[in-house]
Amino acid sequence: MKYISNTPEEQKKMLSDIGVEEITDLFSAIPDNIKLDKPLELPDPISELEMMNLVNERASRNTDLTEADSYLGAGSYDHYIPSIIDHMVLRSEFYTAYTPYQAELSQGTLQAIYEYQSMIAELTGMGIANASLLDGGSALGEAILMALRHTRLNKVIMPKSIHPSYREVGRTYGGPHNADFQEIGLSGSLTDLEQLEEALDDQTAAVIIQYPNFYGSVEDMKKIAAMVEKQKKTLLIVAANPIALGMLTPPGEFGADIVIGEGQPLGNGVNYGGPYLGYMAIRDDRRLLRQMPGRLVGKTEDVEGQEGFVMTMQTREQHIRREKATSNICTNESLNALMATIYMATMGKKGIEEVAYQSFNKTRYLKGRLEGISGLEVVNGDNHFHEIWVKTEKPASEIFSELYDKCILAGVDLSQFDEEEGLLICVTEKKTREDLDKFVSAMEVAVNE
Amino acid sequence: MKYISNTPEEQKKMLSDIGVEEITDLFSAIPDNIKLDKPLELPDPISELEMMNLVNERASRNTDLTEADSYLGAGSYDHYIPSIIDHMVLRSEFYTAYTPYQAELSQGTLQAIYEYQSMIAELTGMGIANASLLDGGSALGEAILMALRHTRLNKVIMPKSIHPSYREVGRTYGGPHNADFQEIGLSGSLTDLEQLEEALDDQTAAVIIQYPNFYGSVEDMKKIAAMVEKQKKTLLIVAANPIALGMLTPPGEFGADIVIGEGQPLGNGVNYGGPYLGYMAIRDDRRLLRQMPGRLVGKTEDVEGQEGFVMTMQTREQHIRREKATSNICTNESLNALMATIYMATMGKKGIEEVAYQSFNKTRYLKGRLEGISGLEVVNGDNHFHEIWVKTEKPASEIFSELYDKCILAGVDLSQFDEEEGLLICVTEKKTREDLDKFVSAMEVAVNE
Amino acid sequence: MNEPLIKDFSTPGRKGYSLPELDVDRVDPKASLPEGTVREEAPDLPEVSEVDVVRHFTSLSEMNYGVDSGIYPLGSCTMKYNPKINEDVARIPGLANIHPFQPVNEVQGSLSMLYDLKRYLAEISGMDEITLQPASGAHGEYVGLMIIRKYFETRGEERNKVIVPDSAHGTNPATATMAGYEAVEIESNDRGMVDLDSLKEALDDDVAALMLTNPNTLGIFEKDICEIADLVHDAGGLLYYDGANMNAILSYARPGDMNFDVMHFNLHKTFSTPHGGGGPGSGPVGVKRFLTPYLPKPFLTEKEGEYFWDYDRPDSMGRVHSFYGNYGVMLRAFTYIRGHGKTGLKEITENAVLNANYLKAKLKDDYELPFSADSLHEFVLSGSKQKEKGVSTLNIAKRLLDYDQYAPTIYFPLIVKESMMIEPTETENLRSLDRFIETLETISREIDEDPEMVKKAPHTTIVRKLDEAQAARNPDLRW
Amino acid sequence: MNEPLIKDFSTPGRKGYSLPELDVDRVDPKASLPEGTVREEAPDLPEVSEVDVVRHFTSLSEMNYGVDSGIYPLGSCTMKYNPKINEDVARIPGLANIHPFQPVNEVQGSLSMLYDLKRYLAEISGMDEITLQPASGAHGEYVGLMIIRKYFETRGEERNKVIVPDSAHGTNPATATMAGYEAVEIESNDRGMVDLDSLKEALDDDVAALMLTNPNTLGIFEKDICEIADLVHDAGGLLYYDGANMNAILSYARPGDMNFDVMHFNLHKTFSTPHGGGGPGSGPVGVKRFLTPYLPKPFLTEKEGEYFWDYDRPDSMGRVHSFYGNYGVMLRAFTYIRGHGKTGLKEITENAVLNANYLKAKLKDDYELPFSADSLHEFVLSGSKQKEKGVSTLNIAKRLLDYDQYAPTIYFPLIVKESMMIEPTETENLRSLDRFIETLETISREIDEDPEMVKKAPHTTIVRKLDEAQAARNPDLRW
Repeated sequence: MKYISNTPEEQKKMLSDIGVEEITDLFSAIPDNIKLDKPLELPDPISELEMMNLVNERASRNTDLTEADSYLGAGSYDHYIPSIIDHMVLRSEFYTAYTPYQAELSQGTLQAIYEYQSMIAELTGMGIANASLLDGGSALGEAILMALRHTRLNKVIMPKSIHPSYREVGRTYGGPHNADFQEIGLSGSLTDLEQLEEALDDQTAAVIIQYPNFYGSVEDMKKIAAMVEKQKKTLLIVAANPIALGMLTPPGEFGADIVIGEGQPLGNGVNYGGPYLGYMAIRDDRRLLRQMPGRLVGKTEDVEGQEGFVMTMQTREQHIRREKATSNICTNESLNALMATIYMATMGKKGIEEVAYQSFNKTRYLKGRLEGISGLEVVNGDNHFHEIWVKTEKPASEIFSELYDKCILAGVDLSQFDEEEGLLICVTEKKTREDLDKFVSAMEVAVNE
Repeated sequence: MKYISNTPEEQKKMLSDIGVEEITDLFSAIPDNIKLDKPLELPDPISELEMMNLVNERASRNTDLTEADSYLGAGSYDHYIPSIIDHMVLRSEFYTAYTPYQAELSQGTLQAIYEYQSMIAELTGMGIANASLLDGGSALGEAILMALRHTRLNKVIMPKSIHPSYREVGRTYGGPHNADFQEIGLSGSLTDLEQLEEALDDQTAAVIIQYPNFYGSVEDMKKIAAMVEKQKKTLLIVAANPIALGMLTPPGEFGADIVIGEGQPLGNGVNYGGPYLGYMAIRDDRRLLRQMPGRLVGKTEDVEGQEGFVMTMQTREQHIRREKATSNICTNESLNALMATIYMATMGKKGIEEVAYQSFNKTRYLKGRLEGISGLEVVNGDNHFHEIWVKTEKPASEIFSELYDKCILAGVDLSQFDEEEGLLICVTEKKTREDLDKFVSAMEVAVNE
Repeated sequence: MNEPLIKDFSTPGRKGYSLPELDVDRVDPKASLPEGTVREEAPDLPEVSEVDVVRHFTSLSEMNYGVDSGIYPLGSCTMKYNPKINEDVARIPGLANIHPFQPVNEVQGSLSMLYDLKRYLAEISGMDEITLQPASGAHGEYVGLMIIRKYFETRGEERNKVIVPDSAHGTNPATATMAGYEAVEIESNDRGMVDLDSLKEALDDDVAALMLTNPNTLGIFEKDICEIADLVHDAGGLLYYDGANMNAILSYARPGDMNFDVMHFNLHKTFSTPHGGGGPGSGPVGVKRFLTPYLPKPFLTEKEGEYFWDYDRPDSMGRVHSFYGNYGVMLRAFTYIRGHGKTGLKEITENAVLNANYLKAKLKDDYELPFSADSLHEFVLSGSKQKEKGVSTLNIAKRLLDYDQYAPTIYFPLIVKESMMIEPTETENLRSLDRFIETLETISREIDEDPEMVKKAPHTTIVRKLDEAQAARNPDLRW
Repeated sequence: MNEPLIKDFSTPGRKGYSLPELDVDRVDPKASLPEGTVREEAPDLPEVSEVDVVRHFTSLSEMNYGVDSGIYPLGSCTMKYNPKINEDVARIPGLANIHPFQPVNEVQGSLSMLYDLKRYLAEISGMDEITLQPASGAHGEYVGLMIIRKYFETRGEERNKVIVPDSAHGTNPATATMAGYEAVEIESNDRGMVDLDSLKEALDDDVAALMLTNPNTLGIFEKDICEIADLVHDAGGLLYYDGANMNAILSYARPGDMNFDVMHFNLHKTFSTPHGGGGPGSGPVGVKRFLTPYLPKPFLTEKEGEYFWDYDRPDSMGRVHSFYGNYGVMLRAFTYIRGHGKTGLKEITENAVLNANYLKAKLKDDYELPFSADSLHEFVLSGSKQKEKGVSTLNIAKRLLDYDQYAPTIYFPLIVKESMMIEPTETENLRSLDRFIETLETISREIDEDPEMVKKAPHTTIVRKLDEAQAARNPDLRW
């Protein structure tokens, strides 16, 4: 494989126009003592045909989700992705473009981002959304830094009901800025609100709530929001699953200051965890906006008064503000945001509601049937969106492996996070009642065997 | 699945603008006695998600060529297809366009066809190529009709060395026009030239030669051309494999009058036999050109003198000439021709030569190794391009099924055509020496078991 | 902004391809092939890089207009939206990557889909049996007439004529000729329908068939179809249905119920498989039971849940394709029909007819409506009023392009002067219909105000009006 | 020719989605969820059809310019051709359709590719260990500095400063801040390289690291790199390599051999994964052996041919991504590197450098070349001469768009006035380079002849110059 146009004759001509003899002459600025004097130890080049054989062989070593019935979720969700998304994303004007520095030749990307911002703002009930961040975890990290800067406080309340990986990322980001993280324990599958109330004080920069939380349950947002509101400076950061917002009240209505989350469920594949996109939305507040990381696209006019779109508020950003920027973020996840945009447009008002309700109802059906199995407990009770936390007497790992023998990926084994035990089981609209019944039968056998 | 925009409210508005009450009122012109009074007996509609599950289940009932090592050819060839072809063809401006009636909005299709015509003409050594026909077989049918019209004679010499299906199509097309088909037998894997010479006379409208022929051998084109040349009126029709023309002398150099063939090997997948494309090229002869079926694209100028492309010589065609047209062909295989165009452009001069030589040399390697197996005869000897005709004492069907157990599709069982026995084995550049060695080992066991 | 020809990017030695190294001996073919059959010099194809190819064809695509670009109101062409999922289905490796000579037991999945498609088409049309072999509409017509030919041949009847109305597509008469028939044209009456008297006059025992589209190319349903059928059948002829306009009647009427004996479908029209800039299409043929023996071979059959190709068809009209027809197109049509199912097809037709009637209602003031009869999925206007002001239908069509919309079919059907045949299809939305109306109204106004400007259209396209006469006079058909 | 917003196509009740019927009971979530958490009204997303969506985004795409449209000479961005096969590989269901929480034994194929990619990157860079977790270049920088932070923390050293040359990308100082460091800028010397005296002055025992790009943003190789490295190391600091310009040195020089301790790669630059209009990227980080313990977790490891994620990394700097980073991007980079192999990478660099030097040789007469030192894959011109005639570099950039070519990076690096940073990459062909040269020469002439026209550029783009000041003053960030 090779994508170079220059032929030897052309190279010769160009070298002569430059005024050197050999291509290697162009590298004379590199001191000899560091110039590489041997070929790289890499395999020999191969052709497209050989490449396809090679990667297909690698793929065959995987078990993919078409080969197993998957109930895995925990931050990466297998929703149906309308066919048109990939067709649109494969338009090379989109995927082979750079960050839209020259707005006049980049109106497609810019308008799509503007639409993305608008729909994310609508979905979350917030005033302003940015053009995307790297993923859900790093979006939480950025939100924490934003809260620290905005409040000039450093206590961050981060309950254990938040995705363990997100908490890790949050701690990494907050670390160099002396964030003081306070973890709040669980009460059943929910955040222990008494503990939360106790921890919350006027030194608190932010309270972070996952919505629905890591264990699949929906926190009592009204109560939490009321607590946070008592502290004037404290920001309420909500990490929301955007699909759940097809059914759940948008965080904006509870007075959230910053809403972030993983945009993957919006039309992006599971893809072994990436590329995904972090989204971030904030209250319509100029002071908060100035602290916001990431690109923003705004609508404006050209010299003839025609509408157009540009990147804006760039004085917040690293390439202008350098060390005083709100973040070092530069590349974000534009193409993934485009996929989310097309998803939101395609599903629309009714579609996103339907996906949410189907996911919820199918989860409810499974929950109901699982509860009939003795030796199995659904910790969530009826408070869930599309994930439930199931505890069994047998270790989850054994159950997982018994169901795997039946080509079922039974859920995420929680023991890997060293905090709780059990399986986190996710059900989306893709499951049929037949799938769920099979799952229940297999689970019955596995639990009681 | 549904692709209708009108909402019930919009329908109401439109009906009122039209001046009727109900949609069904628009169908009042259909007499009641033939108006369908019950729903069609079709399955219920399904969603995209269900559709993908359904078709994937169907696909799983097939054995595809990624699951078996295929040596099948006989008119459908499994060459490597550069990745870029499908990317370009998925540009919806190409694939969702109609026949370029409005040239000014169709310059992309038109220019691509002009390039296709140019490259087909170059490859075949002919003066003029058309914009494509339906497939190889029907291209032969059209060529026969063309020869009948052009010569006003009706004897057509169609040796048995031509693909049996092509001969069937040829007979179908010629039938209503009193074509008198004379089949010429084989001498080894070649056309019996003595028989041919005998049959050829001044009543002969055309001699058809497949190049390489159905059994994989290359006919003595010089000798045949010399014979045909003796008959003033007789046209030489060559059915050439376009990939073979990367190595073989173009038919134009032997004085062919019409060259037709299956364009599939040029960047089109095997696709269970279609859609493929027929190609047709002729001598640069105005009289012949007037008899040519199918679309033609020509270069011209716009009112400002800028170059552009249009469909041309349309007075030959059905929409203008109606019953006096050269053919009824309307839709051809534009998108497949586009794929062939991109293939020819990507492979280029050296690439098409390399594909041809690799196919040839790998076939030669296999042939050499197979000849070492006792009880097996390669009828072609050393005269082959990328197919060889292998005879064994055991019926080919048994050999095929024994190799199929080893995931090898050993070749086309010739007995299905009721003329000859044996296997027609095809080797393209996609095979590795290792594949071929495995094939030989499996064959050794199968032949001698 | 012209894009150069791909050969203009060529430089000796540049490579766009990628192939493995040859891993066997390289021998000289001259040693073993007949003298003179090995070429001395590789064919002079362009030598360009992959980047060159990608940019070139990307650029060409941008010089094209497809259904995804906007309205495509070509009458009788049924340019509806092509669902993307159909493309995905046709590309599933397990469906696409199978060889036509694989034994049937290895391809049961695909055969089941083709068989289902046949059953669907039979139910939709009211015909009894289907062949999927024809690769286009015209190919289907040809197969249909050849079936009729074989039928009469088998019965020992010599019939040499095929009747075609003057409003028919050009393919009808051309097909008749190709199938060895003499095409006899009959006139339409003043309501745009088959004139029964002309038909009666033309009918005799030399007539093999009448070819008819219903609704016809004016979008008008031939109300007298039952009488027409009786007349033809009484004269011993058969009735051929041209399926180009099937989008008008799905779930509302069936050619089989109208007593047609043979018909073809255009999968690339009614069932939304992409036209591809002029193909591939697919033109299955349906017949009544008594014609089954004459269908092309091989014939797809099912026995005890196993599908296979039946070659033992002694009365078959023969074969018209190297393999089984345009399989990839069939997969798309299968997906389309199966996805829409029982209820969806009816909605298609209803909205196609609604959209066409809406356009007609809005446009008939500015442009002459030559036939006032109720029409279904398409209708024909005449530019005669505008022609009187010196602006032809061709000019109007070209002016539409300036507004970034495709033009209707023009100068067809031949029975209407300055005709514009308009078929919006069901997938256009109201916004797009209104824009089309508004544009045609604007053009009508422009013709009053500045006819010269309209006559010089198009103005904003990548090339302006092209000289077709020159192209035909001095054909430049290759570089 | 403006494309409306997608919401402008919305009509209540219109549907673009397709979902199965719910096949279980539908219950009211309000009965079981906390009060007020179930929304009363569905989010007000657009209600449009699939056709609307497809046409809208097709139309938006046509308002964009990508590498497949032509030259994209953004300096430091390495906008090279993105091979289509990389897209195919990343979409193979067996590779794409795997879940991050599948046990490692089910995803050995993918892990083997990631592991191979790590080995390739280590070999290419001369570093010892690699993490693939960072999702972009800036993310990689951040991880790099956090590794350094953790390293010093573990050693009990307090160092609070990071030195950054004034020619560095904005991400460098911003990253330093984000990682809790104070960014200290040092000046370049008159040859465009790090000024050793300034460096010496800035170095003290509070310095944790020096961040450097080599070749730097002027395309100039820092010849004194070994001395620089010694100075920093002698002061107890570490050396960070910004990999943005790796395309200049593949197979010619390695950061590891230059004594850098930590570095990041931009897979979306050097290894041609598509930028996607601003991401996704991927920014793997390489370190010397002694820094391995501080790499992010989980850490991809191999034991006896089995690949797994090691979470037991007590000294790790932590985690910066919810999962393992931008896996899909890694697949593309794997394909690119593996396909090019041993010899291909060298040709990439050679031709990238050749193309850049060719442009420089041709353009330096018309435009000022502020630094004459040898440059590699990119170079910086100044529009100062033109500025004297009243035409700014911004105007020149906009005028380029009128010729359907993208503009270079402008006003960066900051140390050059009216700078234009030009990087053609190896995939441009001579024709395209010559066209770019010719266009810049034409613009230079236009500036002499009609500066006002150039100042008003662009003229032919879909929108003309946009008012950025207004956008920032009155932010309109959503509909």
